[in-house]
Amino acid sequence: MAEALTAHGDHGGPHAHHPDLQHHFDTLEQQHEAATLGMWLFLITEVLFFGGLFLAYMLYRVWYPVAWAEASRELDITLGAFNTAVLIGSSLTMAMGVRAAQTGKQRATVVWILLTMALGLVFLIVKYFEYKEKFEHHHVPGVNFMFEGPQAGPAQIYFSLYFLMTGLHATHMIIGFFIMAVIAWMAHKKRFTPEWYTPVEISGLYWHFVDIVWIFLFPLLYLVDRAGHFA
Amino acid sequence: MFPGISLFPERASALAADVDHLYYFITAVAAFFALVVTIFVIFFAAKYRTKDPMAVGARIHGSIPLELAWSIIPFLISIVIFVWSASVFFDLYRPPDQTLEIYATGKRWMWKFQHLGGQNEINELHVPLGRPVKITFTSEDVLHSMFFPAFRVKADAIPGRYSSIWFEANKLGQFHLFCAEYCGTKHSGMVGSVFVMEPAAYQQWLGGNAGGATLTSRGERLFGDLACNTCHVSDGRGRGPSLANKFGSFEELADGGRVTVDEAYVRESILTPQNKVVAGYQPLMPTFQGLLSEENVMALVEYVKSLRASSEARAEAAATRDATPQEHK
Amino acid sequence: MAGHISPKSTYYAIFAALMVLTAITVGVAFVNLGSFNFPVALGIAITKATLVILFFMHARYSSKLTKLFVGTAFFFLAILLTLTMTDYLSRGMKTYPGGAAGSGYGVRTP
Amino acid sequence: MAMSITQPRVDYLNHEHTLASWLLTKDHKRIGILYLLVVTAAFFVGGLFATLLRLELATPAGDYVAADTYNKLFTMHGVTMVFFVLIPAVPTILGNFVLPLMLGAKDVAFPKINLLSWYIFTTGFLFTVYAMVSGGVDTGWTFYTPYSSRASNTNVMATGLGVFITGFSSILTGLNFMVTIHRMRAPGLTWFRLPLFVWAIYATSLVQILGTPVIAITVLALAIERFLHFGIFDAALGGDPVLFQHMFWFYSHPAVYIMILPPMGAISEVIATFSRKTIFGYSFVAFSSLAIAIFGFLVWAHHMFVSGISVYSALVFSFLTYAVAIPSAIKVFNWTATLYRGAIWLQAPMMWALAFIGLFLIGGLTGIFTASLGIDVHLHDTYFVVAHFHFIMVGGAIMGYFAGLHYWWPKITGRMYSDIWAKVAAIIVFCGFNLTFGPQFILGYLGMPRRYWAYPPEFQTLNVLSSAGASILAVGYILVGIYLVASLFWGKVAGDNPWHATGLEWTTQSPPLPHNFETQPIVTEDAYEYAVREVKVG
Repeated sequence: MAEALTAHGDHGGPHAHHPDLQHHFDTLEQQHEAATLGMWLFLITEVLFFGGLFLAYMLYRVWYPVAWAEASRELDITLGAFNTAVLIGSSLTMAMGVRAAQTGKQRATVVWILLTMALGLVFLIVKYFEYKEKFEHHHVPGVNFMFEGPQAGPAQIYFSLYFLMTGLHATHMIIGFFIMAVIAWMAHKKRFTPEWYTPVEISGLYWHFVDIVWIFLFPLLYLVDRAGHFA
Repeated sequence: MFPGISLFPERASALAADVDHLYYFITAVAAFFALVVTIFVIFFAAKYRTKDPMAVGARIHGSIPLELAWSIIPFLISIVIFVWSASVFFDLYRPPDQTLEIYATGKRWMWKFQHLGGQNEINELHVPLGRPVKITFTSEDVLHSMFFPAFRVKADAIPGRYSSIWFEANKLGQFHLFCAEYCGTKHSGMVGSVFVMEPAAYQQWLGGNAGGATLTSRGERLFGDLACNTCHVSDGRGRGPSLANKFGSFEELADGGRVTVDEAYVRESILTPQNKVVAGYQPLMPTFQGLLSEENVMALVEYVKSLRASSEARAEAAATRDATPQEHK
Repeated sequence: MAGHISPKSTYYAIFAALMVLTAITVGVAFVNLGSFNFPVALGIAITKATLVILFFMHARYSSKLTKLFVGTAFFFLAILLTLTMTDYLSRGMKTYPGGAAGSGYGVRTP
Repeated sequence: MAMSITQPRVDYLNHEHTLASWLLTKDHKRIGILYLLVVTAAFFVGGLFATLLRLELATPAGDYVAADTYNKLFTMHGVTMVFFVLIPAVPTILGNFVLPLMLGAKDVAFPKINLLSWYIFTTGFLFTVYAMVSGGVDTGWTFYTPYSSRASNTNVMATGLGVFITGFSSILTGLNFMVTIHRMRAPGLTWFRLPLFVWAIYATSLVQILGTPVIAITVLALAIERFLHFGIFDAALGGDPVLFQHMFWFYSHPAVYIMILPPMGAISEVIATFSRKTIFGYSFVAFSSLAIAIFGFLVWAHHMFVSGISVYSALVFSFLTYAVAIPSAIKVFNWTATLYRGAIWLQAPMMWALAFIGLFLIGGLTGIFTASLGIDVHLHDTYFVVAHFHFIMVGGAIMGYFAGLHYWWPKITGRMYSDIWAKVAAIIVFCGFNLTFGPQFILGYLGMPRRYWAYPPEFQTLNVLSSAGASILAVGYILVGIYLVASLFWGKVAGDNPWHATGLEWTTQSPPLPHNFETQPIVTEDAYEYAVREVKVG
């Protein structure tokens, strides 16, 4: 997605006065709007892509509230809350990075983007420890899944959804991490100008979306019935 | 009409006629619209045909009334069809109260029927004429679908759940049984037939094929072997709720919900007891998932149903048996 | 040509709001609201998501078309969730006392 | 017949000839042709499977191929035709080629992503062909669990991955077209001056964007459940196998609207052009495309009336299905009304379009049978349903695709095919089609289930009729391939506007310039204004 927009207009059409204006667009304004519109459309597909898993989550939470309560209690709430804070922080640094690119501050853009990458890395590292802890407790669905008590079956469904949702989210984080690396490198090479910073804005939209997914994942997976209503 | 080609399925159940009448009506509506449009298309194409590519048609942009007409009228017709279909659908899925119970399990590539009298059949089913029959069935592996074209009924067999169909055969003879949900290599081999017999001949068939114990007695034996009666005492003092006279009534659940005690609830309580615990009881019951075949679960369900018949008789029969010390596993 | 440039203060304010809402959602989770815990948690998450979409993603300053697309996404997600749940929530309902099978969640039956 | 071909002018075909100019092209016209090659190949692969199926079904006993092979054949026929022919056909071939021309644009919004879509599509296709060659898959194109996740030991994962990859090609094409239509219209080209083909492509792109991700996550969840034994659809753990059907059909029903909407758009163009008059009720036909796209997402569970969903939700979905049938009815009535007092010029595209109306009409009306709860209990998973969706997909989508292909062929290649042969082929396909799928309606009500390798003898006569029809149908399709390819070599030069049609694509030369238009076209009038201005003869 990003590479399509970062390339130069390789052969200048008769009226391509600006190096970043691609041949089939008339104005930079039209090109910028097309790019952001395209990104929003892509985010619609991502909303529905995660939507399928949220459907499965909603169904099984209604069917097995007790299993959801017990299994959710296995998760470490402090790590989850910390990760949420980290990700909201990375959303802030990303927004500041886009703002820096808009105002033409090259160095500031690079710094903010690197900060965003750092926070993303912290999130992934915390995720790694959480997953390791699951492997140790045999909470990974599959043949050697172990969960004491009668709710073992539905609990395995819970952990299947846990790994599917957080795994998919982590994959999107990793993709976002590499996109940030490309953007940081381009910003370092002073590629962006106040007229043409579309790749930074596009990556920002993508990163904020990944943050929104976690904003939903955190309460749905970690905060199920901490008050012991069901179990 | 032609000896070799059958163009219309046999009609062997009371409801088949209703389905067929609905089918005729929709065919008539569809044929009418198809003819109207086809005639108009052919008529216009012929009447306004031109060889001169430069000729130009009339300047007509459309007409709101016409558009509204052919939007609203088809919608009204659709509503009529919808309501009629919904009523036929409800009749198809609403068995009368008194039905002849038959249990069945579908597993890869055969149907196994269990009659209350203990008779078991593979891919064949004998039913009496003129009595409503309800088949409660499930699948032991993948999706299947029990389909009687002559009775116009079909329902998918889903592992982990009971499905049921009912029909009242009103024509003697042998009719097809198909599996209608793709289930693998011999999906097309998972077929059989249903034999509709005179009630007398049916009784005679039952007598001749009496298998071992009746389903209820098998259920009762399982109820004892698995030590269910240690908790489910009939006078309600045990750790589990009394099952006497429970079938068909409403049950208050621990989490405040309410559920009808039917085959599905009894089966679910046997295999996954912790999901819907009865109010006032602890989720102590172990799961029997994997320990019981579907046939045995059905036997237990039938036994629990039989407790409804005469709970007093059942209670004193149980009492006498308890009096004579039997070694419980 | 550049899109809307929000002042830094807006970003910091939104960041603070999101952190506060996170704290609230964690706090509320430990209060036993019975079956209301789920809707409350969902409500807070939706608020946070709306804040991010409007301010961090500049949806608020974008064209009406972008707003329409955002609305479309969540509208069709809602269709997926609600229409499927009409099946699962009504499975327990029996059309008659005898009862076809359907072990869905036990719902107050007529 | 062979005329001297004088074509000094530069066009998108002859300005570059290297392989790289084709494989790395960013020109939407060339990408359209690249899709044409892959989709045509997929069409003949799928057709081959169909032929083998019909040969097996000519006899009641399973005596032509083994049961497993038969199961793989109908599965691969379904997967190939649905994902690699019907969904891509009109949008990626005719849409890619004609949409920018119709909008007066130089290219689509994201040319590189357009090429990326083609590579993703071809990768997905090769992956699925690999899965077929190395053992095939036998779960049916619907991949229902628990058979696909537990019981089948064939290449479910590989085919699922192929479908997963191809889904992204569909998403990116939809995204590309939507942004193109929003942002790259020529000056003066307002929404209500757009040709109806553009409306149909817009509605299709909306469905592609909103639906395809859900099957992506469904196939991903199935693959993970099968590979790592997760438990979402596993009944033993308390999961619900019917949940897979909900998630699958949430996409797969709107997918049938992805298949039918673009051909409907092409038919609107052809009917208007060859009636030499503006389409009847333009805004109604335009909005019916959008209505189909949006309502299409409310009706998916009419595929599941007997698969265990609750009785009450079946009522809801059945009612909504009747609501979604209305816009399709509006379209058919408007096309018929367009013919009234028109100057019907019965060229080949018009013959294909009229055949489309006839077949799609029957397909749509038989949908009323399957939407009706009472009847569907009997008809579900029988040959009635098979006949219904073939009437819509083959009678509708493929006929519409061929009508569009015959209509824009002179613009794409600059050559004209033999009109006589095209009309003969239309008639052969129409008759062969009716003979193939007509008897299947009767078989369906008789109760013959789908996907049966062997069937009771009393169904044989109708099946033999159907198999006979299939061979005629095959002859018809091969005939189309022959005279279209022949036109490349011996076809006479078509000229810029052989049909004297309105629309911006007919104002430029045939085959068009690499960058479409000499000067940016300005639109000053509505879409099909034949009666007003005398059309400039090409």
